[in-house]
Amino acid sequence: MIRIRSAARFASLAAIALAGCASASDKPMTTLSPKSDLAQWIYRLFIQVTLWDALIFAIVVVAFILALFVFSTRVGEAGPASTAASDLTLEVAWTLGPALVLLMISIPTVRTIFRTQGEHAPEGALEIRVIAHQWWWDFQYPDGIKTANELHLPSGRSVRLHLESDDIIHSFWVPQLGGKRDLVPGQVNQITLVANTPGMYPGQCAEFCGLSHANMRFRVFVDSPADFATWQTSQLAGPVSVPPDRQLVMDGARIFANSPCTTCHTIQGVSRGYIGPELTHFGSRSTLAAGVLANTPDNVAKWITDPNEIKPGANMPPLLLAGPKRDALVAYLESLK
Amino acid sequence: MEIFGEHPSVPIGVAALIALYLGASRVIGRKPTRRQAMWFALAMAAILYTHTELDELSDARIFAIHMLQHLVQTFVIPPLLLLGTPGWMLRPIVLSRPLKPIFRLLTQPAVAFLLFSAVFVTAHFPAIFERMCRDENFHIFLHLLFMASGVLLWWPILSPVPEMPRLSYPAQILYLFLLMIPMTAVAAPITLATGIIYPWYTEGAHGWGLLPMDDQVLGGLLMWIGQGSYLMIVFTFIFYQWSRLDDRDIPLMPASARPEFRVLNPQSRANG
Amino acid sequence: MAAQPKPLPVHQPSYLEGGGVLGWLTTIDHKRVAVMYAVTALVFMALGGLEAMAIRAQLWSPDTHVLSAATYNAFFTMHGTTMIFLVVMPLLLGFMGNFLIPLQIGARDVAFPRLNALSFWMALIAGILLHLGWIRGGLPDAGWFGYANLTERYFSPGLALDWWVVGLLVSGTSTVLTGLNFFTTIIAMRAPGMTYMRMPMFIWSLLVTSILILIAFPPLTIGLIFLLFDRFFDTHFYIVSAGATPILWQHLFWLFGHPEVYIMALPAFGIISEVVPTHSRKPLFGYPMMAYSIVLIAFLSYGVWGHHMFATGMGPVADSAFAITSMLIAIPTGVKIFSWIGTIWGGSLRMTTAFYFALGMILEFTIGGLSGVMHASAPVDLQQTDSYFVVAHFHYVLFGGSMFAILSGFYYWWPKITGTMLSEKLGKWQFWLTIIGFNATFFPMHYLGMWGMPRRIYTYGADMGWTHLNQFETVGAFILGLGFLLMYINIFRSLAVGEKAPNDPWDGRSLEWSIPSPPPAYNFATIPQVRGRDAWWIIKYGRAGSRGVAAYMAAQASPSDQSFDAARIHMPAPSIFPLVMSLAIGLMGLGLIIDWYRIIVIGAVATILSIIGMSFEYPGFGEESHDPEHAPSAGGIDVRKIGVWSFIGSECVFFASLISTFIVYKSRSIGGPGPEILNIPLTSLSTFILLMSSLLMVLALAAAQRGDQRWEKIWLAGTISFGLIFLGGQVYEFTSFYNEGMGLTTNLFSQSFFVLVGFHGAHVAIGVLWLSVLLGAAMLGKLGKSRALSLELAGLYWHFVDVVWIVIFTLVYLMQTVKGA
Amino acid sequence: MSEISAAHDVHDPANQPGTTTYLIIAAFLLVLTAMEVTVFYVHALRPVLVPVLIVLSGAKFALVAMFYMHLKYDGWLLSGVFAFPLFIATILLLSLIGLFGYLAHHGAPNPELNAPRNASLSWKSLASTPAYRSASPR
Repeated sequence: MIRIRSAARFASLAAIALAGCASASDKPMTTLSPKSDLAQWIYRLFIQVTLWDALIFAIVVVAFILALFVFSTRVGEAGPASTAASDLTLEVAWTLGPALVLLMISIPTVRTIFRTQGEHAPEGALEIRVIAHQWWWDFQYPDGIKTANELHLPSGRSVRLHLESDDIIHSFWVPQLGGKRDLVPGQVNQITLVANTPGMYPGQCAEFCGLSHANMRFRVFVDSPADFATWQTSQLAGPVSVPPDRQLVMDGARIFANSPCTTCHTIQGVSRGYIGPELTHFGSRSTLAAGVLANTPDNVAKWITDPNEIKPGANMPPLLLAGPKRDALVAYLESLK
Repeated sequence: MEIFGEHPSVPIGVAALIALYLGASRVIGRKPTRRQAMWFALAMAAILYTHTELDELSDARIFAIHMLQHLVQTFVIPPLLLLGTPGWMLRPIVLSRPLKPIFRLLTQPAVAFLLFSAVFVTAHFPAIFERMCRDENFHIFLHLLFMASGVLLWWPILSPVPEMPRLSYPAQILYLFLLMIPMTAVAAPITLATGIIYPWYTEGAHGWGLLPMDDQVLGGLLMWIGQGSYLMIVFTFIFYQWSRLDDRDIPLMPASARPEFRVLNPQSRANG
Repeated sequence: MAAQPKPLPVHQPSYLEGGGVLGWLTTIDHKRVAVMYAVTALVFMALGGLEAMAIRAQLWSPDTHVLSAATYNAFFTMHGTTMIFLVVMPLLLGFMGNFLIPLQIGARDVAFPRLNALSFWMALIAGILLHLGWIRGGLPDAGWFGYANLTERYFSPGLALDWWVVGLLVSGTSTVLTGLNFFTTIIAMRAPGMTYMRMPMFIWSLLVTSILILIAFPPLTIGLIFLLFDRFFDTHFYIVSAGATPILWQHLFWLFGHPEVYIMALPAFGIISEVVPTHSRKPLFGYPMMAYSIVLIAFLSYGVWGHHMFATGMGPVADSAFAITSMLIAIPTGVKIFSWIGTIWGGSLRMTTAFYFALGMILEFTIGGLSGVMHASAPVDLQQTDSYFVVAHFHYVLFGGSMFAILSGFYYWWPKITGTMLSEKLGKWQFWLTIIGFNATFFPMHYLGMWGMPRRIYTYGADMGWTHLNQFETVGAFILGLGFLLMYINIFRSLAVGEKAPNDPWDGRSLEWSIPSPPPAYNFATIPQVRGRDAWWIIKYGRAGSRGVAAYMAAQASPSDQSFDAARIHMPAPSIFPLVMSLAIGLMGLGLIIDWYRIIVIGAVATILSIIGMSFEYPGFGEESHDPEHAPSAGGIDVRKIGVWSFIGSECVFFASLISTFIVYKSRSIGGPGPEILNIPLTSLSTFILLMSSLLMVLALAAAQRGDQRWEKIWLAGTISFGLIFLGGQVYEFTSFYNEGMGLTTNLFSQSFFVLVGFHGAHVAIGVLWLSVLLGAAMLGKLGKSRALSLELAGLYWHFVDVVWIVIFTLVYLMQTVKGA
Repeated sequence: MSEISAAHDVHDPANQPGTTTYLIIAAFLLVLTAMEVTVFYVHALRPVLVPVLIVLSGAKFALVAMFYMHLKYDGWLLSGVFAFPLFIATILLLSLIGLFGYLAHHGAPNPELNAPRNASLSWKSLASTPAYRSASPR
């Protein structure tokens, strides 16, 4: 019976494994489809370790099945076939065998550790500060660009992320681009990588950080060098000036400027709050509320009406605005491309 | 011959030891067992190897090799020597009238342990280590000291002379276990240091193209993990011996002491 | 082979009978304590299981609203905390360890029965404290490992984490007492002839586990004390703006946490190593290697804590070191698995439920162990840690390993414990439901982890492709729940209508099967003589020189037999004080948390009174005897001495944690006074005083051993007064620091200094109290030559405090100019 | 216990040291302490302060443990019960100092990248925000 069960388990295992490999596109956070040099190294090591593990597991299962169904009797049928209590050769073998396997694993492990944790940034690397807050991400580029929850990286260029935290411990994780690294307050950790395939890679905080830990997501956009340059230019350009012909947006801008929003949020030239995410180019982002919602006018309205509904424990207080005023504010925010 | 290249003292010393070994055997008129002879030969080979091949690499400023050398001198050669030397060969010396109290004191576990730790820890202090690197005679002296104190260290484990006995098996494990304290105290600071501890390694070409800092970490780790793993293997042997000794069937109480302890079925086979 | 002998008729009262409710409340019988542990743990297990099922229900799909975010966080925190501290450890140690240690080593009870009862009541109180959040302040919600600085008052206001801190402190203390008790018992109270290499493997595992407990819990205690100080007394041990780092908590926690994994795994290995040979009718394969691998695993487990922290940026050197040591652990673990298979190989198998679970454990634990090797590889771990892959891994280890072993042991020993049989049919149903439910719940988590699903998220995006497997797992979890429901049904069925269990239903190999089921209160009528491994098997089937089962049974025979004289067996009297003292300790915790200081005072007074009461309960002052014929000792060393020494061993790690923190934080301290404030002349004098007090202490002991009561009193009084002078010096020192502007919360230096030196001072104060009691006894003429040991024990503690001061004086005072980390 | 285990170690109280030994040890302890304090005050010895102090205090430690705590006379079992935790404690001390030493050198904020941190004070100022407090689960 156990034999049947293990056969069934292997079948289902294989099925799941196939499913796992087949569909990297609908599993955007998979670790099995590496898209950077860092992730690639880790992936290779993972496959190596997994194969060794599979070998050992196969040996154990075969020995187990043989012991249970072939080389033993049931009580009442006959006495034990042997009462051997030890066998030195066997014992040495099953000590040394695993030791050798571990040696095989440990060498690439140590090599990868040293390879991925260089002390200095590589030549010409783009160095970006990543600051984690409860529960959103702040990305600061050396040329003064600041974004929230959406990180743009050029493909094919070394990037070194300097990870800091503003409050408690978080963890930066973009599975397709590499392993986690904690953001520890009072300490700066680094991740160095070269992303090699343009695309959008979701990430998420991986260290439990309080009430809305589940809602601390972000997106990494790996752009081709040309796209990245375009994005850089648009971000450096400052906020889009409000077109005078769009009354709704004009109203929204006025409402924003007079609202308590300004105490926490920065829009260049309008406000200088520093507690919440920078909003200068809010309209250009694809998500809001740390990657939880798509950036649509409806969602923005929903968010500012009651942030705690979407992200429990969020610091942003609900904004008590009547319908038309709220719509104006949303229109203004969405216009900040 | 390359062997005689830099340190003629080493092959001469080894030859002298072998002559002494054979001579003692002849004078006393007993032959070491084949196994003892083999251990002794291994010890001699280890001494030769560590002081020729390894010495050159360590002179090429490879710190890790230098540490390996020290480990062999303290953890490999002395046990081999003790295993290779029969008790009857040592007894006339260590039990001779003037020497006996000295040896008795030196082979006390606590004394041997402390002596060895003191030698080993002191030798790795920067000032002394630097001198060792620069002064060849001092270097040789220290290596001899390592081996001598190593023999004392391993005496309570492998003593060939029953008059200066081995420790009981669990005590042997504890003894070697405690050895990890001085070893770690040396290895940990070397491994975890943030700068180069021994300046000699930064002066001049560094062998194997290793960076001095990486070399230092490697050497420290070798010492730390290397000695740890080595001792663990030794523990395994001791534990195995202990388990065989401890489950021997020893009569517990005289059968006359309590009548119900009469042996009922002496023919029944051991089954446990 | 001989046929299985018929059990001889025995008419001895079972330990379960008599005494009524009060009998259970005041019991100090290890078997009753074990049963109480089991009942408590089973209740908490139901609670933790329901929490787990609620968690799975919430994760059914991306937008489920079974639980709110806050409740979800509280539930996974409580699920982890409950299962580890209130279920697995109590079942393995409190229940099975307590019940079986004396039975397997042939003793009448554990070394310190009162302490044992105290451990249980404290564990219960801890469980209650942890759950009081239901009533007031909310359940703890920062994860079972409560990473700083999320646990600081600022980030987690309210009472929730206060319950957690205090509950864990009480629980930890209780566990340390258990460890001390087990260690001493196994060292000193084995039946004659039971050498170390003849102990059942379960005893080996518990011996090593108790050492692990003694050494692993102090860092947790220290970490919790820092947190307690931060939350209640405004210090900044984990507050970054003061220069501290929350990483300290992680080191202290995992220094405890990884050995803790083995505290939960080793006894499980022990159980399997008992069940498998019995059900294969073969000796355990490779006994020495099995014992050795336990020792090795325990030893290595102290060098691997960093593998929980690969993501925190410890640097490549530390990462490599921790990776390699972690991998090394796989070797002895592999030896165990192969040896179990080697035991089955060629055996004559009895396929009971217990054996089913043991077989399940071997396979499931192998999977958990192999994924553990992946985590040991640091770069791979960076993709897996804090993802569902890790959740899968440790459930395979703790559920597939520990829980399956517990279930196996549960079915195996139940007849011995209750005297009734469990239903094998229900048992097999439970096994299949459990193993199917278990694998359905946890195996897919490997995939979820590889697909990037982080742990501890109460909701997830619909576009991540995680939904289907989550639904699959949720179904699995409910199947698993059903399996456990069957266990509870089986228990009640067995107690109500279960058939009577014979003494030796499985043809067992160790001594517990030689006595009646359920055992009499005194376990063994005569202490058995052990002739080899598998002591009972040898008695039954022989080994050269064995005296045979009939003679053995005659020696163990019923009261009517000539050789048995019940009056000669003295079991220690029951005591209410363990219960009172635990309640008092609980009251103190409660008062601290709900800010009601009057309760603290009441609790403190009751604690002190019950300690005094307990010490007067001993038959003679400071003496506790079990059996005049069988005075417990190892190699002539009294059990109490071993107990005190193992406590001292534990304290070494306690102070090392404090001193490490001091050295690390000294150089991170920001502003305010630093080490230069320390007053060397004054403390040199203090050192002198303390050293001299040690001298007087040994002189007092020497006098007591000579029988010279006059000088004994004089030297003892001298010791006490020197101790008081030392304390006075410390009070002066602290006051002058305070006047110079260095308070407890001034900076990192001041708080780690005050906590370190303050804890040492508290130890001195306790020593002074202890010696004063002894002096009182001496004045009454009760501390004669025959009781010099009482003085020796106090002396050991006193010298230890002195030794700690030697270290503190050097590292803290004289090395003040040396920069630490 | 039986002859077997009793044979391992015979604990004989008469074997314990007498008053003279205790006094000699006390004298040693005092001398060692005096030496420690001297080393602390002699400026020339500063470079070797750490090793000298460790050796001296280690000697004191050993004297008290071996003679006053009778470890020398009580057999290996109790020494083991003391020494194993002591070993772990030493490892713990060394490792923690080493690990935090690494942090101090490599984990500190990079001055070159130290652009004005826009939110460095936020959590302090937030302390009074009612929204924050209410956000935390009760």
